[in-house]
Amino acid sequence: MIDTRDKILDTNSESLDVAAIRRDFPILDEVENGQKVAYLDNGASSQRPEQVINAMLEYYHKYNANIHRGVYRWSEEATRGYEGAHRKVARFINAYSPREVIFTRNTTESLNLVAYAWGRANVREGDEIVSTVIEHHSNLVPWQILAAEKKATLRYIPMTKTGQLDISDLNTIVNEKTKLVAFTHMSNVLGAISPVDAIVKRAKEVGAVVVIDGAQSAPHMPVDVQALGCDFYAFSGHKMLGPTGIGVLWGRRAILEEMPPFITGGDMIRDVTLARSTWNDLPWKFEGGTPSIAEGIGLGAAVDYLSKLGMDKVRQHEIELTAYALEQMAGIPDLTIYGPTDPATRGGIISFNLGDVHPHDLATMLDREAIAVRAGHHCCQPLIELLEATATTRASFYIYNTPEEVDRLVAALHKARKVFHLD
Amino acid sequence: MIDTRDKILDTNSESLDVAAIRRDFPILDEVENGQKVAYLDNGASSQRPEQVINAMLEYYHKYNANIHRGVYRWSEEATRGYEGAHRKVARFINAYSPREVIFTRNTTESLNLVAYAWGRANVREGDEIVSTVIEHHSNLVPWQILAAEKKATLRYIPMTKTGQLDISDLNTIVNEKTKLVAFTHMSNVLGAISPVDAIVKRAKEVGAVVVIDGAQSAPHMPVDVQALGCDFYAFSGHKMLGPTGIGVLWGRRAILEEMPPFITGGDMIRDVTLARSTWNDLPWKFEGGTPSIAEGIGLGAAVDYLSKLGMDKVRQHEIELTAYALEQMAGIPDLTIYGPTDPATRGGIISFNLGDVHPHDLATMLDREAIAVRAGHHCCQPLIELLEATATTRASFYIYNTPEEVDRLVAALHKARKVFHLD
Amino acid sequence: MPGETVRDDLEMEYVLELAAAFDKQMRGHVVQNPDITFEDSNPLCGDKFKVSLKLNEDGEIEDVGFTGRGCAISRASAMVLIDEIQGHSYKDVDEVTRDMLIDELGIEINSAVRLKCAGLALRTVKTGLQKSGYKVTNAEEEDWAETD
Amino acid sequence: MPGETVRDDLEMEYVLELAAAFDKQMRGHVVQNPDITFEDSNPLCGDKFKVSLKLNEDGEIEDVGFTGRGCAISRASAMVLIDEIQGHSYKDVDEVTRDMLIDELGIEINSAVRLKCAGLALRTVKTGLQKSGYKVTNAEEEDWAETD
Ligand SMILES: Cc1ncc(COP(=O)(O)O)c(C=O)c1O
Ligand SMILES: Cc1ncc(COP(=O)(O)O)c(C=O)c1O
Repeated sequence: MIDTRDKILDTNSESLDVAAIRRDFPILDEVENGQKVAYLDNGASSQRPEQVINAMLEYYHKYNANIHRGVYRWSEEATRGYEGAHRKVARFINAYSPREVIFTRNTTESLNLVAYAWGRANVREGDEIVSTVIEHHSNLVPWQILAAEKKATLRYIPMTKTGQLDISDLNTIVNEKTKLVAFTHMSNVLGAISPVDAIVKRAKEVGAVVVIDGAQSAPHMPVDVQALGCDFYAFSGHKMLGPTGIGVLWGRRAILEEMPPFITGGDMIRDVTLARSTWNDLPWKFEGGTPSIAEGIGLGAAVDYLSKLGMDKVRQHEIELTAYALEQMAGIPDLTIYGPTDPATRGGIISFNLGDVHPHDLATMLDREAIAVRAGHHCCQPLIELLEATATTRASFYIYNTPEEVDRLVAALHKARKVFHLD
Repeated sequence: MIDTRDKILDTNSESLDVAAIRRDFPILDEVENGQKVAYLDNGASSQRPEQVINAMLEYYHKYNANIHRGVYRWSEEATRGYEGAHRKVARFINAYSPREVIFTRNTTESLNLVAYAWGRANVREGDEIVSTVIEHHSNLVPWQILAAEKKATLRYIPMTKTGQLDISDLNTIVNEKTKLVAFTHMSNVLGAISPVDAIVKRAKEVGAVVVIDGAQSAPHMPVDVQALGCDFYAFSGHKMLGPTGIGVLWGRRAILEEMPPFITGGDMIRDVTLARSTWNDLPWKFEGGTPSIAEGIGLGAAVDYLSKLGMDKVRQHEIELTAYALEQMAGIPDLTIYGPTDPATRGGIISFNLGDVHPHDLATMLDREAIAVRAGHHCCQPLIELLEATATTRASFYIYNTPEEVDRLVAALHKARKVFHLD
Repeated sequence: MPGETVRDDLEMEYVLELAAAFDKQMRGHVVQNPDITFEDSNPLCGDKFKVSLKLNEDGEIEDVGFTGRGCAISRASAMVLIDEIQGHSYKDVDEVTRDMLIDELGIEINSAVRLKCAGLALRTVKTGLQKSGYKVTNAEEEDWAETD
Repeated sequence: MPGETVRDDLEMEYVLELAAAFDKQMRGHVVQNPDITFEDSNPLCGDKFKVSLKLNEDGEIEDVGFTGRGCAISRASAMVLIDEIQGHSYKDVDEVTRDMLIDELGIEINSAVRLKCAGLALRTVKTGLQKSGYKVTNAEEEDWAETD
C-alpha cells in the first residue's frame, strides 16, 4: 500500500505535479473546523483554477460585449474568444471541425437537444430506443419522454453483479427496430467505464444512432470522438474545471446538418420573414439567443489547462489515487464498496455504504471532519434500487486530490464506526 | 437643449449619480484610439458592475460546489445563494413567489420553454397564435415552429407609421380562436413601449395566455408582473448588469403547475423508475441539470444593484438622456430616426440611418471614434423590411451613459456626413 | 437535553437515540382507519415517508403512524414531531416549524439537503393535512433556502 | 493604391470608390445563360448577394454578375474579387482569400461582422462553385473567427 502512496508522491514519476496544481486552486486552502477542506465531490462539480476564473474576468473587464453582431473591438474580441473556445473543445475531443461543437448549458441540455431535435424528427411508433439501467436521470428521462410521445419502446441494457454493463444480451436488446442507443461512458455512481466498442459496433450493425453521456469521462480521461465511433457526445464544463452554465454537445456534422433546430430565435437564423425562417450555419443553428459568452471563454481556458497537463496524466493520477483508496478502504469493517474493483476499468469515483448508517448521516459526520463528499441517489434512482441500497455515499477525485486526503477519509470512516455504534 | 443636459448633470436632482455609478464599471475607462469608449450598445448587452463580478468571484473562491445535493457548507452556501437569487428576482418583478421564477440561459430559452412546454400541450389544429410584426426573432420563430407543428395559424399585430403597435384591429386579430398572444414590452429597434393594457385586456377576454418579452423592459423600467396582468414574462441577465448565461422566465404558478416539463433529467425529478418519472416542485421542475449557479448568484447581485439605484430613477435617467439625444440628433441633416418621438413613450434606444450610408459602414466609422453602437437588422428582419431599410444603426443607453457621450455621437455623425460625401 | 447544542464528535448521539426511539415506536404500528394518508419524498435523496393520521371530531390528532425510509435526522425529527402533535389539535401543527425541530435535535445543520431531511416528516404531515382540506401553513415554503 | 493602408478619417475613401465602381459595373449587367447562380446572405445583417457565373469549356470564368445589397466593404471587396477572378480559371478562385481582399481594400477590420462583410462575395462565389461540383477550398471556414 505504501508503494502506491509513494508512487503518487514521487514528483519524478510521470505523474501530475499535484503541489503545483493546488497552487492554482486557492479555494483548496479554505479551512473548516480547523482543517483544510478535502474536496471529494468532483463527480458533482469540480473546482476551477485561477486561469479559468481570470479568463472570464478578463472578458468582463476588458472586452465585455455581445458577440457576432458588434462592429467594435470588444465585440470582435468576444466573438474571437467564444468561437475560439469551440475550436479548443473540438481539438480536445478530436472532433472533425469546430462546427460540430455546440455549446449548451450542461450535459442535461445536450442530451435533451438530441431527444428533441433528432429524436422527434426520427423516432416513430414501434421503433425502439435503448438506454441502460445505470444511467444518470439526464440520460434516462429524456428518452422516457421521447418514447412516450412517439409510442416507441424504451429498452434497457442491464448490469452485471460487479457493476459493469451486462452486454450478454446486446444482440437482442439492440435490434433492427432500434433507432437510438444512449449510454454513459463512465458511471457516476460506480465509476465503471462502459464497453463502448461492443455497444457501438452492435448499434452500427443495425443502423442506430449512438449517444454517449461523457459527463464523467470528458473531465477524467482522454476522449477521441472519432475513435469512440459515436454520433453524439455530451458533457459539462463545470465538472472539468470550467465554469457553471456551459456544456457541450458534439455531433456528427452530417447528422447535425439534417436535424431541425432546437432552441430558436436570435443568432440561429439565416433569414426570417413573417411567413418562414431559415437557419444559420453550424453550430450557430443550435445556439439560439445570446450564448454563455464568458462561460464559453472560461471553458476554453479549462480545456487549455487540462490539455497542458495532459489527459493521459490526469487519468494516470486518478488510477493511482483510486487504487490507493480502494486498498485503504478494504481494511474498514462493515464497509460495502460498489462497482468494479480493478482501477484500470474504472474512474476515480467510489460509492460505498457503512453498515446500515444512512449515507446522509455519514456524509454529515464526514463534513464535520472537513471532508466534502456526496450522499444520496446521485440522480441514478434505478441503479440505486438495483444495488439494494437507499442511497450511497460517494467520494470522487480529481487532479488536485492527494493520498493525504484519502488517508483523512479512511480515518474518518474508522471514526464513524464508533460514532454510529458499529464497533 | 442645454436645459436637458444640465438637468442630467445636476447631482442634486432626483437623478442617478452617474459619476459614482461609473466607478463601479472600470471597463468604461478603457481607451480606444486615444478616447474612452462610449459604450452605446446596451440593447445588445450591458456592462457588469464590480458588485456582480465579485459576487461570482466569491462563489468561485469561497464556496464553489454544486447545489441542492451536497452535505457540506460550500454546497449549502451555494444553494442559499442560488435559491436566494430567485427570491431577489421575484421581488424585483413583484412575483407572488420565488417558485414562479425559473432560471434559463436567456430570453430566447425562456420563450422557447413556453412554446415547447405550454404550447405543445395546449395549442391544437385550427387554433390561433398572435405575435407582432416588430418582434425580435426570439419572440417570433418559436411561434412559427409551434404553429407549423400544430397546424395552428400565426397572426401578427401590425405597426403604425410612427412605430407603435397598431391595435386598431385588435379585436379581429385576437379572437375566440386565439390561444396565446406574445409581444414585446419594448421594441429593441424602435424603443417603443407597447400598449400592454389594451392587449392583455383583449387577450383575457378571449381566454388567451399572454407572453411578454421583457428583454428590453426589465433592465430599464420598473416592472410589476402582477400589474402587467400577463401569464409569462421573459428576460435576460446579461442586458441588466448580470452575467451571460442566465435568463428568467416568470410564469403564473397555476399554469406552471399544470405544464409538462421542458428540459428533463437531473434535479427536476421527484422519483424516477425505469418505467416512469415524476417531477420536482416549482421552479426546479423546469431547471433540469446543474444550473448556472455562479450566474444565478451574479444575477441576484445585479438585481440588488438595480434595486438600490431604484428602477424609477433608472427610467428617469434614460428618459432624460433620450430626450437630449433626440434633440441633438434632430439637427443632423440626412439623418432618419425611427420610432416614436416622445421620450415618455419609449426607452433609451435610438435607431437611425444617415442618408444611404450602409449602417455597417457608419458603425465602423463610429468605432474609429471609440463609439460602440450596433448596426444590422437587430434580430428583427420583418420590422426592418417594414421600415424599408436594409438595416439600421442603433445607439442604446444605460445607467452609466452621459450627455457627453451623446455629444460625441452627434459630433461623429456630423463628421460622418463629410466622410461619406453627404455634405 | 432538548434544545442543548452538542458540538463534539458525538453530537449525533441524541439524534441517533431519537431515531432509534422512532424505529421502535413505529415498528408494527398501524393506524386504524386513518383519516389522512399521504406520502412525500425528498427529491434530493429518494427518502420517503408515508404518514397516517387519525383525527377525532374535535380535530385532535389521536394517532400518527409513519412508514418509509429516512436517515437518522429525518427519523429523529419525525419522533420529535410526533411528540409535539399527538393528542393536540391539527391547528397546533401550524405552530411547529422545521427550525423548532432542528433546535430540539440539538445539532447544527450545515446543508440544504439536511434541512430537507429535518423537514421531511413535517412537510409530509402538513401537506397531507392541506390536501385533505385542513388549513395549515404552507409547508413547502420551508423548503426554500433562506437568504439575507 | 491597392495594398496600401490608409489610417486617417478618410481611410474609407478607397473603399467607397471601389464600392461605387462596383455599383456602376453591376448596374444593368446581366450574365447571359449563367452556368452557376447562387445566393448567400450574411446572417448578421441580412445583406445578400446573388452571384451569376459564366464559365467556358476550359473552366475559365468569362463573366461575373452580382445582384443584391451590401455595405461599402462588401461591395468593394466584391469589386476586388471580380478583378481577381474574371478571365481566370475557376481553380484560381482557390487562391483568393478573404485576407487578401481586405489587404487590397487597405483598411483595418476590427470586427467579426465586418470580416463577414468583406468575405460575403467570396463566400458566395466559392459556395456557388462547390454546390455546382467545382472543387474549391471550403469557403465557410473563413467565417470562423481565428484564435491565438
Ligand atoms: C426584445 C428582445 N427580445 C429578445 C431578445 C433575446 O435576448 P437573448 O439573446 O438574451 O436571448 C432580445 C435581445 O437581443 C431583445 O432585445
Ligand atoms: C453521468 C452523468 N450524466 C449526466 C450528468 C448531468 O450533468 P449536468 O448536471 O451538468 O447536466 C451527470 C452529472 O451530474 C453525470 O454524472
